[in-house]
Amino acid sequence: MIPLLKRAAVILAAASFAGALVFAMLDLPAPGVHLPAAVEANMAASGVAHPVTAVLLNFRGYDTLLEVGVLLLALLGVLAVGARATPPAPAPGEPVKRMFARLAAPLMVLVAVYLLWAGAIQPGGAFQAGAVLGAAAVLLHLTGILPGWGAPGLRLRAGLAAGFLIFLVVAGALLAQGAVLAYPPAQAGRLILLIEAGLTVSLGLILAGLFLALSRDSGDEA
Amino acid sequence: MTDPIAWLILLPLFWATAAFLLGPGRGARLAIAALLAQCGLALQLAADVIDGGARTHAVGGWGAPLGIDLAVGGLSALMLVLTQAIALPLAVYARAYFADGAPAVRYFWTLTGFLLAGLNALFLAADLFNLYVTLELVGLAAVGLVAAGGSARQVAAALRYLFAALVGSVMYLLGVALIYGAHGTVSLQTLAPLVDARAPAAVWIACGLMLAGLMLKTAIFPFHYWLPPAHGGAPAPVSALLSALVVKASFYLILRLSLEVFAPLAATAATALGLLGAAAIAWGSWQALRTVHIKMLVAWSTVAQLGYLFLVFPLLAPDGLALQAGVMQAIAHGLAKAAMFAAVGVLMLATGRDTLEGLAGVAGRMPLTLFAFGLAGVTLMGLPPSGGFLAKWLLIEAALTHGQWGWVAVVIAGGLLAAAYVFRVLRQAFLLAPADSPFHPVPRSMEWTAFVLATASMLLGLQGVELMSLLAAGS
Amino acid sequence: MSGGMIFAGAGAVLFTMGLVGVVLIGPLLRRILAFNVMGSGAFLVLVGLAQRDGGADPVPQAMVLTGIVVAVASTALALALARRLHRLTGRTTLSATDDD
Amino acid sequence: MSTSLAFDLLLAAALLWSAWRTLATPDIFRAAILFIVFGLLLTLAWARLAAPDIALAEAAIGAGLTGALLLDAVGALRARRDSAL
Repeated sequence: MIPLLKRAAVILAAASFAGALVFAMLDLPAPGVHLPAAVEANMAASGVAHPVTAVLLNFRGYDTLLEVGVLLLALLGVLAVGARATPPAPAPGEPVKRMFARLAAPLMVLVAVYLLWAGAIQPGGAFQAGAVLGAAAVLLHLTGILPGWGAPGLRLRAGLAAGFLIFLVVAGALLAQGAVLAYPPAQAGRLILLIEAGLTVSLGLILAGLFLALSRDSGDEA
Repeated sequence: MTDPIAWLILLPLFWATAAFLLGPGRGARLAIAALLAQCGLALQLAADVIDGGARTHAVGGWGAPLGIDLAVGGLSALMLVLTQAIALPLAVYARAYFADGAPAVRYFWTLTGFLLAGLNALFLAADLFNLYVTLELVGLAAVGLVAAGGSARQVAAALRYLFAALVGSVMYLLGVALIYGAHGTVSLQTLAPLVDARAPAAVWIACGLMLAGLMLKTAIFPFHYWLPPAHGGAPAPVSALLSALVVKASFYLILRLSLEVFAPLAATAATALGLLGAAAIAWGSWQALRTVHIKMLVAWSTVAQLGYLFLVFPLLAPDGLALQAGVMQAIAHGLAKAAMFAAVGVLMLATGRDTLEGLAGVAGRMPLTLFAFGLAGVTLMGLPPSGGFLAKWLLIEAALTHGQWGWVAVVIAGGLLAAAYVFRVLRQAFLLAPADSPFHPVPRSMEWTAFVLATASMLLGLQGVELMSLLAAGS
Repeated sequence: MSGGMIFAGAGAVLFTMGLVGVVLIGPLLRRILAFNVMGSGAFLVLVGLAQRDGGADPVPQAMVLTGIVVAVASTALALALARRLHRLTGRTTLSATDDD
Repeated sequence: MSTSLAFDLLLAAALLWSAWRTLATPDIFRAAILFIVFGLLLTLAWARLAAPDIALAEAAIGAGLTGALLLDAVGALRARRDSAL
């Protein structure tokens, strides 16, 4: 009886909250500030031709800098929680799947490079490219070609941190000329491409790492 | 060129990354050196604010609302000084604490660097969405630090903490989404003149969601459930960082948002927040009186002391008394609680036990550490000349000015309860130890850092005027 | 009624569903799912509401890209902790007893 | 009502339905699969909202990586439980 009552109360509360939210949104007048116009007006000085990339890496690039920090932090947390120093040997996958993975992985790297390059003028960019790289690594891992992770060595750590570090160095260096991440318009495009290239590699490694560091204990009974 | 606003964020990010590159467990000396520099930067910034008032730094050179601004005023400058001033001694402490290479140290320095960068970025942020990212930075770093010990209890505490932090963030984010929908901007500076008491319903809901999310992160009663296991179960330096600084960050945000942007709406919730504060004082103190674990006692004391911060809201007025009281309480409690967790960590290492019972005899063996604990306790009780005394005095003065007598009773009762749980520890420490009880020597640097932090919380009351003039400078 | 508004409304309902789930559901993997649903709801409101009059707005779109990355980072950390807890204790929920 | 609006309504309903099933299904493996379906529907929604960047990220990260992480976790928990029996 009580659980039924509780359930009814929860459903009622949730429905009224969601309902109030929807009505409040329908009731909103048009906002006073119109940022898309400001984005449009400053596109020429942003160094890229795609508005979302301009917001992500120029107008609100500082958010993105901190966000890459969050991603690195999550990997640190995952590594800190794991206890094992050496990963288990990869389980051999089926030959057909391995063949598929060996063919698909280089293709995925090509797609990543394309997405990175395309991001300046159309949808795409470091995050999507990094995600594709990460997916390629996961695929190689699932087919038993790439081993899981233990504690990462120096070279891997450098790869993981490189994107963030490049971003940080650019931010700090530009501070000397006025403000954090204030690109000179003439060099904005090149600097953004440099940051994005670093991010693609590091994001790919981090996203892959989230999976590879986590999955190392799958099915083990140590 | 060397704007301290920017370097207070970039520098900890640099050393956090460098500590990661150096490898597991490394980076202690780097962190301490960098923290020294950060202390200098924070002090320089405070001096700038006293001389020149509040100012902003336009990241990317665009300026709000298109770009993101960083802003510093009296309140944020104070919080920045407090953060670096607590983090530096705790880093010295942690270096000795983790000298044996416990598993928790593997990622301690890099996680701490990210945590401090997140805190500094949060105090300097002036953009609702940017604040969301800094909240995540702080939250994930704190959870990682709690979990790094790796025991089942710590992992469970970290998970509980993570869910609270994540749900709090998403509630906050939905609030931001509604604000952007209503006003088309997330810059605090642009928003401030747009929000008034005739705000549409969506803005009210947004306010409620952001407030609820931040309360969950501040662990104010009844959202305190995650705090005691997380703060009580983590290694001592981590508990100290979390209790002294991390919960203050979300409180700071509630205070700042209700002062700067949502002032026309904030008054409606003020009394309710004050009542929750009173309930937190009662419940946290009661649990601190009951627990048998010394670290849980200190953690529950944090639940109670956070209550004082929320007593500020019903008393906020143009005279600024309540604001001063709240800031003073945040600073005094930060220093005192860092000292207390540091002292308890020393006592636990020395006796090898985590219960109050195990403390028998430490008065004779570790007088300095016990003295530090006692001094910090005096601040929590609110006896003169401590910072806690000044905070409570200002709070009582504010309550009397507005004729709200009820809050005076709460403040005095809270002080008595704090005395009761602090004396539980002191009385036990002065008992004679069983002859066969083991005792491990502890590095002196750990004892001294606890003592320095406790002394600072004690002498803070004498510097009240200077601190309050800084608070007034930017606002 | 525009497409943006429809998805903003759906987002509001998803957020509520996820919130109820996170609070009421015990098993950790499900709570993580509920958190993700909640987050997706907030993202939909952010973009949908901003674009309720049609016309793309790159600012909230960039914010959601940031949010998606933060969400996957949080999810990975939560899964790591949940798996660790399971390996140490065999439990798939948080019990009330590990508090003190 | 135009067809595009009808499609949006249908898609929103599908989103809500898949989210509901994800949270209500008793079997955790099925719940993870349903979550991936939810992510793919969300990808469509982003495309409808003229946000191809988010659609790409949602497909790769939201549905893809998160889904893989979830399935892997379900597998690990099951394997451990089975071997403990």
